[in-house]
Amino acid sequence: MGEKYSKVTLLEAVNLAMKRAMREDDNVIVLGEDVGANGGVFRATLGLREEFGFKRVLDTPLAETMIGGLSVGMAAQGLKPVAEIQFLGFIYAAMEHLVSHAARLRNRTRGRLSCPMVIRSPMGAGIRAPEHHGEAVEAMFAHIPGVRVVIPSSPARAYGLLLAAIDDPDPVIFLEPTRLYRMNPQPLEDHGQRLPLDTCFTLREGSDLTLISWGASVHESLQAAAQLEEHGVSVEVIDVACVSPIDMDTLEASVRKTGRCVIVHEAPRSCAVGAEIATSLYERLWLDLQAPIQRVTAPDIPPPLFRMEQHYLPQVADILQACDDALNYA
Amino acid sequence: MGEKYSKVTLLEAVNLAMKRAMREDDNVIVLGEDVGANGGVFRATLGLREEFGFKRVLDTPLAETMIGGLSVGMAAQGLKPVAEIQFLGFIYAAMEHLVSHAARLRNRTRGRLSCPMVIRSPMGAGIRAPEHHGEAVEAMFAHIPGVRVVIPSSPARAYGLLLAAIDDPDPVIFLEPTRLYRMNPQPLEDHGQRLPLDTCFTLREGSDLTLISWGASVHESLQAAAQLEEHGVSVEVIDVACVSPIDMDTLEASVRKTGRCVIVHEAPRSCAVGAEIATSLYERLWLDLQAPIQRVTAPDIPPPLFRMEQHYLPQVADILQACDDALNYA
Amino acid sequence: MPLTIKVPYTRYLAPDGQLQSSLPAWADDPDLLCRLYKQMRLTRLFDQKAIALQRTGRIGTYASTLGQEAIGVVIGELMHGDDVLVPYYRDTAAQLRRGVKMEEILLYWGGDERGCAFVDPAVAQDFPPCVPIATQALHACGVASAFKIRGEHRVAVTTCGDGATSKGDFLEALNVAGAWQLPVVFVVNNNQWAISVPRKLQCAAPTLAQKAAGAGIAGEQVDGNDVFAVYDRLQEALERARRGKGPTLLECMSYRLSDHTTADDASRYRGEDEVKQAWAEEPLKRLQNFLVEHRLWDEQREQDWLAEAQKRVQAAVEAYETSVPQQPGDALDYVYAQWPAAKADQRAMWLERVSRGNGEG
Amino acid sequence: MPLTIKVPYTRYLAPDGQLQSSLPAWADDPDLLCRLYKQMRLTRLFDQKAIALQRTGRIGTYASTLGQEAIGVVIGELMHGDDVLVPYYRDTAAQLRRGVKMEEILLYWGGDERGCAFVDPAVAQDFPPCVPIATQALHACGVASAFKIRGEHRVAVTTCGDGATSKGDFLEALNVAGAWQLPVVFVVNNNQWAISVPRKLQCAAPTLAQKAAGAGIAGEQVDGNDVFAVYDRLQEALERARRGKGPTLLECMSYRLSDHTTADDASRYRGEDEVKQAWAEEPLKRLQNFLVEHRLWDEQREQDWLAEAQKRVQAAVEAYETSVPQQPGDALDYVYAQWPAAKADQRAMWLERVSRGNGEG
Ligand SMILES: Cc1ncc(C[n+]2csc(CCOP(=O)(O)OP(=O)(O)O)c2C)c(N)n1
Ligand SMILES: Cc1ncc(C[n+]2csc(CCOP(=O)(O)OP(=O)(O)O)c2C)c(N)n1
Ligand SMILES: [Mg+2]
Ligand SMILES: [Mg+2]
Repeated sequence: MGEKYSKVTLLEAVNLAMKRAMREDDNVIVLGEDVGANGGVFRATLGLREEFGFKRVLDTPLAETMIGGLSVGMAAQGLKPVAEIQFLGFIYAAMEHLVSHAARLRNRTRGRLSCPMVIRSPMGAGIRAPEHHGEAVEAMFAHIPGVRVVIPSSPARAYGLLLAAIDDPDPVIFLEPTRLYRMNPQPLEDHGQRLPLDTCFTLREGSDLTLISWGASVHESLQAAAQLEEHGVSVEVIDVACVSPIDMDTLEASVRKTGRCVIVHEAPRSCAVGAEIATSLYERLWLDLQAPIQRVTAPDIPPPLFRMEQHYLPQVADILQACDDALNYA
Repeated sequence: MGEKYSKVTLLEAVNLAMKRAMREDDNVIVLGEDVGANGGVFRATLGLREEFGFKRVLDTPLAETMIGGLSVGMAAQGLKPVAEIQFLGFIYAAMEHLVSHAARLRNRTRGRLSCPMVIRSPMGAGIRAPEHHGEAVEAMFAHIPGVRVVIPSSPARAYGLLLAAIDDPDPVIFLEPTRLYRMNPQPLEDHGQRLPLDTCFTLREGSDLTLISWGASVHESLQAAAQLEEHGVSVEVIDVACVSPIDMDTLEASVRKTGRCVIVHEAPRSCAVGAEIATSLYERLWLDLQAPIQRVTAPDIPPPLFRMEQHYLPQVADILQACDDALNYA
Repeated sequence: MPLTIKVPYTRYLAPDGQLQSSLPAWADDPDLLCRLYKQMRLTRLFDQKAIALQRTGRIGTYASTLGQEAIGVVIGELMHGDDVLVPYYRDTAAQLRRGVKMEEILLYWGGDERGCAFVDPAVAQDFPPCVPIATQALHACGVASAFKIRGEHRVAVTTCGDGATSKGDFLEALNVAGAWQLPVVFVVNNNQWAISVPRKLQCAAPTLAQKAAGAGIAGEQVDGNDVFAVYDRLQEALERARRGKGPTLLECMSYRLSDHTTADDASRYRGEDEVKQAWAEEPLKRLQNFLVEHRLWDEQREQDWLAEAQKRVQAAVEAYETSVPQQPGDALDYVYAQWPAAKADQRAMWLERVSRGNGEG
Repeated sequence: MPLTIKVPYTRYLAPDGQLQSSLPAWADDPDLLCRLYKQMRLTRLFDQKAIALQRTGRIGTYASTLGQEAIGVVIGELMHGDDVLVPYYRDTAAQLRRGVKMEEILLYWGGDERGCAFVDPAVAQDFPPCVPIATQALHACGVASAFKIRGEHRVAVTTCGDGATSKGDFLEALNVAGAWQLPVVFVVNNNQWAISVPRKLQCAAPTLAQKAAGAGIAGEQVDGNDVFAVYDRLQEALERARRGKGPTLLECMSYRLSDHTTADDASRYRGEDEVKQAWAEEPLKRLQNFLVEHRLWDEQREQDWLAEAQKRVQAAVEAYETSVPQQPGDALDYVYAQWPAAKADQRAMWLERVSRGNGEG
């Protein structure tokens, strides 16, 4: 039994998960820019330095390639590094280490070495932040065999999934929607229970249409579902949560039931995770779909500066329009 | 009228295109590792140093981040850099400059500055090369708004598309299938004619099924089509060539006609370009498809060392199997 | 058998405004000195206004340049019109002096891309502020390569913070600048902090200037709060670069008197004493003391200039706040030279979405 | 006001095998010296065999270590059993001495992942050869961080070429090694060429060792073809690291007598004279001359050892050529600790595809 909190934000849940993991296992260490004295620019690592000291909470020099490479070396030695990339827009310099090393060390050595590391990073737009602070490029990582890509959309899922990610024997890219960091605090018990890294979460059951989403867009999806309910439309809402590998069985079962599907994500449309899910659903449900799958996404443009970001992000109205199209498809 | 050659490989076509572009426009310069005295590790830049000198054919220090960043700065100044990344597996360090700068400089400055650069890189497996020399990660780039991604699969297309890529006012990632570099030489006239960067190429017309591919897999697709022909099946083969943006109109028209479609690519399956094409086809052709679209791809594993690479790459037999599935779908 | 290294350090003006050594000949120019001072004062006024605008929600996050005005103003003063500035995000001082408009800087931090359109032809080729740390150093090398390839006598000047010197981009840039003897000057604004990471945790070397050694280029330190020192050494670096004699790394020792940005709270990680000490060494007061002592400046001129500066800032704020809204299509129209026909459906989707009226415009 | 720097350089044995200065005490150990020589000879024999196997299509591309045996052999000799080697792709010499099996090295270059499984427990924690240039330097820092965090007295040793010193990874690694005072030693195998790019085009600095200055760590040069010099300086660097006194960058001056790899033709870009000169300075003959002169070695011992070495190499080739084929499932089974249930269909697809009998297995 762990401590019970009545109001925990997603950000605090991330913090609680790291604290617990570090208490449970001395091999868990945290590194990144400003994670120590400052507790992270969002305060996700608040209090870790005080509790676990300089040796386990490491402020790095300013170099993302280095953060990626160091983590690989640490993980190969049996540590469990949890590295923070300050914003997802700054992860690109670490790409070579993620693709060419973290994702491959186990395979390359036939299991002799492995890479149990977690890269945490805030993702997504919607907080009026400066340029490069609003990226949602999970698709790039979801295309890398050998890593897992996890995106929580509630405090409870952030907590349980991050604990599982830290446990996982392979590299996990853990993306935290900044727009949700301080939204909707919820009761949470710090019980240490892990959530599975290979299942979707059905947030709402329904029979007429399946809304599939992940990250911050889950919230607009839930709102859209609530509005449709008022009009007598029963919508199932699923948070994919783990966008690689994807639990297609759960998605398939839902859409088999409803026959209609709308996918909502914040990333630009082309070659995003939505296309993979749609294709896999078509492959599995060719005869059961009642209408083509709709995608509600950002357009294929870089995240605009913040004056335009509300348009860039899928809104409830956009989702409702797509649901309409799916429901009224002749 | 340009010189006529009776036998030109894809590699030589790339070389001819660069030479012509450099003759036509002093702003075109070539840079990269070993592109000068050595003429490139594959010899794509052979003779350029001799003809255009040290100022326009630049051997860089060994640093891909730098190659990406330098190119952005040069391009902003009105040069047209054609940078070589020695193998696609070494491009990751340049990612930040591609995503955050090359793709955005025009947008960021409302058109005041722009980035007319080309990154050329050999891609794909199948030549028994060492680790990291067989990547096919075009999907990562196809997800970046603001760049174009072009993959030629014949000498003529390499020639015409590379010239167009160099002309293009925006950044182009130009990926050359190493497996095709020295395969099937063809007659070519060095006439300087550009090919469009936004259309697919229909290589073979047919009425029963559409085979969609790009890169080296186009060749196995053509072979499969020829074999099916012998069994009385008429297959249309389309080389997508520009995987971002994708000319969906041509693909749609073909599949509307044939009603059946198989997509073949060498990249791992999940979140690859094949998923985007399939989803878009389903969106456009919901009522016209006679069978679910089949994907023939690599599995979601890192490119294996070369003993396994023949299994990793889609083979004619795999394509035939998928065509069978599509044709016999009840 | 240790490696040994010696890095030059230049300072003319002590923190109290007294001369430590006699000034070089170029400094015997009252107009220049007053111009530098006035520009620093104007910059600070604008900077404070920007923070105020952020506090009231009229712009977004802003990175203050408080206490580092000398570096940027001298950069802007010394660069030629056809040189190219490749700045980072804390370069309000240099940008203003180069010709970027105050309202453009506000637009940029206010979330509007037009802030980097730079209407003044004087800055038509300058780069916009760069957010991904240190990447701009390589762009500057690319710009400098273009100058060199075309045989032009122009210089690219790029700036970055102390934290940025740890990132590969910066180090790769020094190396290629040396290998190719590029006409580029790297100005490091060593303000002692990279958000919460102090300079000494960033790097074990006693100076950042010595990173030049590994690239075989010139490197030196100056007191970045002493306009004389910055001017003198930057002038020489620019001339050397312009004459084809190679690049320089100039480490300017300064201090970030502000929070990292308006989104930061520096009191979380640094002590008051340190900041208080730094206020005693800041560049504006230092130069003012010198000018007053040498009767080049007085209270009346100060008041007159403050009034004038105030007016300019106010006019810029008004221009910013009354700027016409962006067109919805703008978000797509500059992604490519021409929006691709293959994505025509996305344009339609976008315009429909905007017309649905989500959020602000 | 130029920055000044001085980098130590160590050499005991001149190219002709004559001593330039008196040897340190540790060198008064005939067994050690003969062991080093024998290992270098064995390495060269194996290296030549590997090239022959490539020429006849029995392995793929191979990167020869011809002429650079002293560096790797000394690394392998001096490292402790529980130290960790984080090598690059031209480290056959160090790997063999550490305990990697010859047949494993052949498997690796022969396109079989089992070549990096390293069955000998002595090398269970060593990294496999690293192909993406300079990335390994950061892995070594991560390994060294683990040692430091756990309070272990172990050292990570990482190697790279001269070209690799231009890449951000290498430079970021030096910096963090200094900032955190990590127990890591960076050995640069400066063989004067990065494929076709000569050392002087790679970097304008007169030495690569001085890149240490920018990171505030120890840096020095040695004659990398002189086992005494490499041994002496590496020993000190390892001890310093082990005692928590910080990292070292050791630049070993050598020469790549071979082509870059078997896929390269060095005659395209470098002159014969240079290579001829380098042959006169190569490490094996140099040490042999010394040993013979000091009556520690003779023709008989040479022949005996050659026969023994030949036998070992031959046995390895046989082991390599008779190794059982990989299982098809191997290609998937190590991607994750457990192949994800969500991708079960892909496993089926893969096994079906392999059973269709495409290509080689
Ligand atoms: C690649 C990258 N990583 C992280 C960040 C987040 N970030 C913004 S400013 C900053 C610190 C920069 O410090 P310094 O270089 O000293 O410049 P200063 O802001 O102090 O002037 C960090 C880590 C970023 N913008 N880019
Ligand atoms: C990131 C990366 N870029 C390019 C290459 C291709 N490449 C392989 S070896 C090499 C030259 C390396 O030279 P150096 O570091 O001097 O090592 P050497 O091979 O001479 O020992 C290059 C460019 C690579 N392997 N990795
Ligand atoms: Mg700073
Ligand atoms: Mg070399």
